[in-house]
Amino acid sequence: MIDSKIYGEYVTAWCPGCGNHDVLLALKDALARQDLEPHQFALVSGIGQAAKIVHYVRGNGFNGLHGRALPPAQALKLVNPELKVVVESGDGCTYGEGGNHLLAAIRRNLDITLIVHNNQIYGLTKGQSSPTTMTGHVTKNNPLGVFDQPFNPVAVAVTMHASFVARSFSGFKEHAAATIAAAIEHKGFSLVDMHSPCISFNKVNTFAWYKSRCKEVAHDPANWDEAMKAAMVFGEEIPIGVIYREERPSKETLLPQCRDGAMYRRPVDMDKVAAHMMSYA
Amino acid sequence: MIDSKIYGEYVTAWCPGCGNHDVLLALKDALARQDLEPHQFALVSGIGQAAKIVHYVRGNGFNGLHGRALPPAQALKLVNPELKVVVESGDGCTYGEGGNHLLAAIRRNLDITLIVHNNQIYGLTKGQSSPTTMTGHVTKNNPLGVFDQPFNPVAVAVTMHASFVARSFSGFKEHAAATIAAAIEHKGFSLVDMHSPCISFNKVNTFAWYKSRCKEVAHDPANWDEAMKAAMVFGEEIPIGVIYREERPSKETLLPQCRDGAMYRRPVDMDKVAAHMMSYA
Amino acid sequence: MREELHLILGGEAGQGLDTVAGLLGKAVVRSGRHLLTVQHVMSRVRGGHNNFRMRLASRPVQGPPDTFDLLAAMSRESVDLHRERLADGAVILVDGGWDMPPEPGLIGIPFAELASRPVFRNVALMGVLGAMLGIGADILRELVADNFRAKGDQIVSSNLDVLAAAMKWAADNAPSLPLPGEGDGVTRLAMDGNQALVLGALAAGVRFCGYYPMSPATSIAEGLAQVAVDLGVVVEQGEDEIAAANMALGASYGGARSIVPTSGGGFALMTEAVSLAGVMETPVVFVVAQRPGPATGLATRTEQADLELVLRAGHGEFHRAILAPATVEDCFHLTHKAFDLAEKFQGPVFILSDQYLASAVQSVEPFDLGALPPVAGPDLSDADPDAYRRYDWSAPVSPRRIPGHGRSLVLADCHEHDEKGHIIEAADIRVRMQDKRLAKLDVLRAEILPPVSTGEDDPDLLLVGWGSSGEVLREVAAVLQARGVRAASLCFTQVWPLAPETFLQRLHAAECVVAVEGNSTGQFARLLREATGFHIANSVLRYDGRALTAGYVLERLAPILEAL
Amino acid sequence: MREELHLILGGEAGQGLDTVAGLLGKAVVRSGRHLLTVQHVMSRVRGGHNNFRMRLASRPVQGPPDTFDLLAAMSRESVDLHRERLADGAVILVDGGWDMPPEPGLIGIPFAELASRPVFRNVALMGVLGAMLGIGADILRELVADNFRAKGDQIVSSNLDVLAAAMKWAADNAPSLPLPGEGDGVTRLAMDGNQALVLGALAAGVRFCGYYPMSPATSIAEGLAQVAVDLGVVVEQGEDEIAAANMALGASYGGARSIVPTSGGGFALMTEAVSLAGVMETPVVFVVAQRPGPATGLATRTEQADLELVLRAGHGEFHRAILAPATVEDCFHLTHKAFDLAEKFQGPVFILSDQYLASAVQSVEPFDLGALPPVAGPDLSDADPDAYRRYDWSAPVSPRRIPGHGRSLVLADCHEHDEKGHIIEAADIRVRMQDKRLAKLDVLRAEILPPVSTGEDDPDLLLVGWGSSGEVLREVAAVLQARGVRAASLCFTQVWPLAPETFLQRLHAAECVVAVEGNSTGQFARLLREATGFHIANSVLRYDGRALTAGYVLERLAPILEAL
Ligand SMILES: Cc1ncc(C[n+]2csc(CCOP(=O)(O)OP(=O)(O)O)c2C)c(N)n1
Ligand SMILES: Cc1ncc(C[n+]2csc(CCOP(=O)(O)OP(=O)(O)O)c2C)c(N)n1
Ligand code: SF4
Ligand code: SF4
Ligand SMILES: [Mg+2]
Ligand SMILES: [Mg+2]
Repeated sequence: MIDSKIYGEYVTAWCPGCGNHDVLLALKDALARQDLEPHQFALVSGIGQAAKIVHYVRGNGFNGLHGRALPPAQALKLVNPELKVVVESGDGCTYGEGGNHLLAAIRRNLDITLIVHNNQIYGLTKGQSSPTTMTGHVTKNNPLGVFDQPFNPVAVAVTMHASFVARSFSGFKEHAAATIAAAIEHKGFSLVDMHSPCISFNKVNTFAWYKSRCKEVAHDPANWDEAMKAAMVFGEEIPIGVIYREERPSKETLLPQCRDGAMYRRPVDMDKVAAHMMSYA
Repeated sequence: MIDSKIYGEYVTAWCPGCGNHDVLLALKDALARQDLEPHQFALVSGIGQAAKIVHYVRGNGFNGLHGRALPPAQALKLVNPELKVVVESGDGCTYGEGGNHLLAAIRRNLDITLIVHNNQIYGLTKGQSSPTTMTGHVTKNNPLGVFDQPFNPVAVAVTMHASFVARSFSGFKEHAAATIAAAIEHKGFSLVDMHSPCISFNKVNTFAWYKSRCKEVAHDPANWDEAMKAAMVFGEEIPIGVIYREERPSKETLLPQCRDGAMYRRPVDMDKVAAHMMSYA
Repeated sequence: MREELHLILGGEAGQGLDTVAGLLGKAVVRSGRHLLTVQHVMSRVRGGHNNFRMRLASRPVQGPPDTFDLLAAMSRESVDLHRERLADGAVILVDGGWDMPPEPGLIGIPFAELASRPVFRNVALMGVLGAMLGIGADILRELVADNFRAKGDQIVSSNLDVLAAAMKWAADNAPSLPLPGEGDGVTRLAMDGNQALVLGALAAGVRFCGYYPMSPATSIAEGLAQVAVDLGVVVEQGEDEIAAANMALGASYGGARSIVPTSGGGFALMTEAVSLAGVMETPVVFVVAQRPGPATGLATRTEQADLELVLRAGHGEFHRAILAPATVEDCFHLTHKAFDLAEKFQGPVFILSDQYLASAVQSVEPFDLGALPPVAGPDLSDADPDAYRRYDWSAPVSPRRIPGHGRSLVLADCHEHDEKGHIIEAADIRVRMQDKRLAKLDVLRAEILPPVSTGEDDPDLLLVGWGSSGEVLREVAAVLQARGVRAASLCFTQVWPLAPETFLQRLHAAECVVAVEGNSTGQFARLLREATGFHIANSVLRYDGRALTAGYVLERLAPILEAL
Repeated sequence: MREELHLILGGEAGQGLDTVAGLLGKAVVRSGRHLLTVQHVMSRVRGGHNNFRMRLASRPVQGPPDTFDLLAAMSRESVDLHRERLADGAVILVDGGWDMPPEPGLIGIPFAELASRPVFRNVALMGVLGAMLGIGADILRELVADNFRAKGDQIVSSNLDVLAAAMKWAADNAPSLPLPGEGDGVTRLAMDGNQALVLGALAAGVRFCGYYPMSPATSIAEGLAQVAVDLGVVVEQGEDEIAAANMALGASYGGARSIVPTSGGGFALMTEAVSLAGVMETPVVFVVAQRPGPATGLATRTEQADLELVLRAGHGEFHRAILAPATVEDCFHLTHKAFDLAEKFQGPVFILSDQYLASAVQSVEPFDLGALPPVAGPDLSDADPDAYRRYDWSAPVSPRRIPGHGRSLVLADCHEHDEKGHIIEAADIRVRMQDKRLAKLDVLRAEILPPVSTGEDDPDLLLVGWGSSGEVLREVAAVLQARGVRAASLCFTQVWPLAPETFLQRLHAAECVVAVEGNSTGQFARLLREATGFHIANSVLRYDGRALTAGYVLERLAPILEAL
């Protein structure tokens, strides 16, 4: 196992006590467990507090637009299947602005890992409700409390037969690191819904709130029915761990043109271009 | 029951034999069963063959952008809860470009009805794969067949506790009309995933293909577990009918400012504006 | 006695400086003085370095201040960061507990004594500053009490105790820096641009706000959300900006006056919806509160670089109006006007603001709500419903009826369409419908706001600006005039469409014209050339994320002035 | 003998007219003649009315034809719709089974006899036309056989039988309309603009295509998809256009040359991603195949109204290049060049095409692939990896390394950032980084394509156009010259940035300048004024969804010519 110091130490812009610090540690730990050197992976993120993580890990990085972390990450994997690609962003970024990309990414099933720092709030913009904010939660933009039903990403992912679905809590450091490591190790699209408290703007879903609720699941993650049952639970109890896992080939292994490694190294085959051209004669 | 002739007869731009003709008939039938006069409802759509339906029904209509039927429809309902709002569009429009809006609309739960003409293909643009195109289906843009897993909108909607979820088939005219009528009657967000064959570009999911597979469900739609079971089935058998139903207040009934009817009639209360202004003194 | 006093409060995010600046500003205004507070904050919630710059005066103030008479530093970093901005003899307030070499003007506040817990520090600072400025104790007490009321009597009284102790300490130990002037007893409001904009929207009868949070526009939606029930507004957070904009169009179709506040990156996503508003002929007001790009850029800073984006957003061709407020008052009035314009010509109207103006708190007199012009509304008749045609082309603007109001059927369409709103492909109908839409320009033309000018008609130096740079230009022109330069200013609060007949002569009559803009390429000057052919060869541009100030402009004008 | 022959084939969608036009076009080209086929189709799959207009000639052809020597009508409506476009003595082919009064030139094809089933009708029509044109039977047979090969021998032989019978019938019953000229034996290709564009991309080494279907751009992605495995391209359909554009940036970050084909409405959704390409300094080629807006507009028609959108898309300020092909050949060459430019200056390059050009089939000589200039690539060194800085500002363009290639770490960022790519908020770094990005304009300037001109340097009439209007302008100028008018043309295939030194003098030297554009407001003329101050007062605009033709332009020039 690599020493996780290799991933650097950066001054962060996060609040002291923010769950993101723990997720960062867990990520570095997981990368180290996977023996990934900084040049062997790329971290891709969107915008939000969580998304700043790209700036706090020595490695390749692509810090893209709010909500748009998954599309570049998937394309990157397609054009260079040799690179480990890890996507990391917030609940607003991933389940709000980026909701459509999540659905598509699950369906595409590329071998990438998505870690969502789910603090059930928009942190960077100072406390608006996110898709995972609970009904009744009073926020600056919802003075009467949120009316909409919260989004359960784990349940939707299991329903869609995402190939790896896990839930974790940043406060359980070993759990968080192990879960991320398992997700990275898994071949196929893996989602880690990582609850990570925002101490500044979410006074409901606090560290203590999660801590008292999160309980490791016991079922076989290959069992879809059991997985679905656990996935639907979120509230007084929050099942954590690998909820669902399904082994199947990831898309970049199925596409013939992706089998020769990184595309940027491939020279233009002018004879084939010429042959294609002459098909119009 | 109103005579459905009131909704007019228009020359359509659809191919003869297209399932959309049947959906149109079913819609008119359902509107008539609900005794809705043309000025009492608004049809809202996006872009695609299905979406043209707005032009073939006498009534209020809003034909918006590809993928963007749900946002204007929801806002329309919020600012005028007295109007019946029916949204209609294709699978590409609703589950592809508009996927994020579907998730949000389910969570918002306004009293509107969404009818998706699901032909499992992009019809208007001539045959590209849609999110519901089955794996392996060879299309113009997927010469090796589709690799991605198809989206199961019914299952995702049930998972998210959408308040009314149904599946139907345009070829079963009475079923289609009755299902749409039930959806419109239901108070809350209702989704009808209406399979409607594209005879020009989908040679896999044909009229006969659906006909031999679609079977009415028998379970109690209030039972979530049963509903989920039925929702997950799609292939050799296709359960149709009301898959899931849950009674709960729709958002526009919960928002105090929506309780006084249409907003456009509301005069500006300058005294209150003045009071707000003076709070800055 | 001095006419102005400039304060700068610096420290970390999360220390509550925003509260101090806000309450102190209110106190200043309640003391009958004029105020401008400018916010400089980082994109973070704790730590880093933020500062608030306050200009207090006995007469209306203009742009942001350049030098300061007092620095209140809540973090050590702050002292070094702002030292160079201090005027001679300035006071520097620091934490008495810091180990700092003494220097003239440096005063240590004994926070450890005055504030038993760190949360009390900001009230302690407020007490010290209030006392130094000579603000009445009753004013300060009331503000503090109001601020903490929701947290309970216990908290209120502890804070009042801190306030009293701090004021007492300051009276005994800190120099006096009395507020300029006497206080004129006039009731004024202390509000920022976004608050004024919200007020303008409310006065115009806004009924729907579709948004997705994005600085510096978020506070518009949040401001509306706070009064939504009371004033009858639906404020709906979209799942994304695309939803927000398309929602607004649906709401407007339903007859509700609709607003969409966002910033450049969010607005970029609304581009397609802008085009929809154009072809559907649906009124909608977009607010684009600019911040520096490209992409995420500097999220909490200011810039004026989205003019061209806003002007050209949307595929295909259709008209729009773009209003660019220069002051907090403009934010109120132009927003009110935007709703009227949008309905009158049935299309998208834009308010182009920026982070500086959105968050700049200014003292303004209460608006005369009774004197506001009426705001146009849809056609609420239902005459001859069967004959109703949404896109009746007998005039450029067709009667806009509302679905569900009467028996008229309203079909709004995104394709090229006929008068009824049905899809067509015929060349002649297309041309006629496009001509009809283009002819609506006349409606906009009839209401163009001419630029605001100061100075002589044939100045040696004419400063041209738009939007929030307006106040600075006026101030610079005044300073130069005082120095004997024949300087003048021309500030556009409507940047599209333009009415060259209202300003072209002034451009030609000036010896030297300089464009002053908060961007790096001179977008407005380019637009002026396109619209008039007039080429402004000189410019002063700022694009470091900070607001233009008189000092910044004057410094860069120096070589131009020398060459005059 | 005539130099040109113009055919129009009209009928319903779904009748296979596109196949007839395609195969016949190929046959014409294989017969050594020149070809231009223009597609006019409705936004529907069956029914309605479509038509294909073919210009066949013994020398290279220019814009679309205005009048026709033959109409083949597969639906009755077609006869009435196109009658007014027919030249004197034109032949009208109809279904012999229709009950129509006889008239000179009207010939009924006995489809009921020749085509036992409706599906055979298009091959029957092809046989009739082929015979009338005097095209060799072997050419026709081979094309038909190739076309149906995939459907099996049975189908091939039935179709060949139909073909033979139809040719025989025509030889006996239809007039001869021989192809112009002799046939020069030169091998040419029959391809449309999108096919040429795909070829240009392949020749440049495209490796990734992100798209979401939208007419008229879809065939670019579909064309790439067909050869994707063979030529090593990942062609990924996005869930929406936002995904498509952001994917392309991710792929480009990964070192893959990336293309994003779309149309105006789809492109509108990519606006934010364009800005991301700007700040990330990531090469990417966007193709915007224009169609009439606003919004959905006329989905299958043509227009040139998205120039300003493409030029200003994206918040904040950064540079871009916009290439606007005038011909099918340009589609090839400019696409190839676009990839080179994008990499050289590290940012977004646009190809602004339109429905007319995208689907216009032209005869072109095979491109000399060996003679193509090299296409710039990323920095594939890995020297001193620890010192590597993605945004090294020692020069405007920094070395772009690829993640995973060696040990250099590559950080691409959407905020304002330092040389390493890390977020910053400091004013000085911001300014320096923005200056660095703006300085990249020089890289683009060094490669600007000057406009293509015809005619004298000081003409009485100078026609100015851009993109697909180019060929028409050249044709109009030639027609006028033949009439004795001192006419000239100036056609821009690069519309941004502009190099006034390459054309401004021509504008000034002309007696009268007329802008010819396929839009309703004269966007390019406006842009020219902004960039040069030169005001083009006259214009010929077309915005009915149909392509500009020489006839259309000449008609509207008449009053201007009279005033000359
Ligand atoms: C297109 C766009 N819309 C909105 C924003 C403003 N914005 C930045 S971060 C954010 C929300 C962040 O919430 P989340 O993703 O949950 O991350 P957190 O800060 O909570 O970690 C928003 C709305 C943006 N940068 N871009
Ligand atoms: C923003 C945007 N992207 C793409 C298109 C092109 N487009 C029109 S319809 C369509 C797909 C339609 O498929 P679906 O929604 O399934 O409807 P169907 O035609 O099958 O009924 C697409 C991609 C568009 N009009 N707008
Ligand atoms: S605001 Fe919340 S999410 Fe952001 S850094 Fe602070 S605690 Fe963390
Ligand atoms: S193409 Fe398909 S969906 Fe469209 S009208 Fe024809 S059959 Fe219906
Ligand atoms: Mg969050
Ligand atoms: Mg479909």
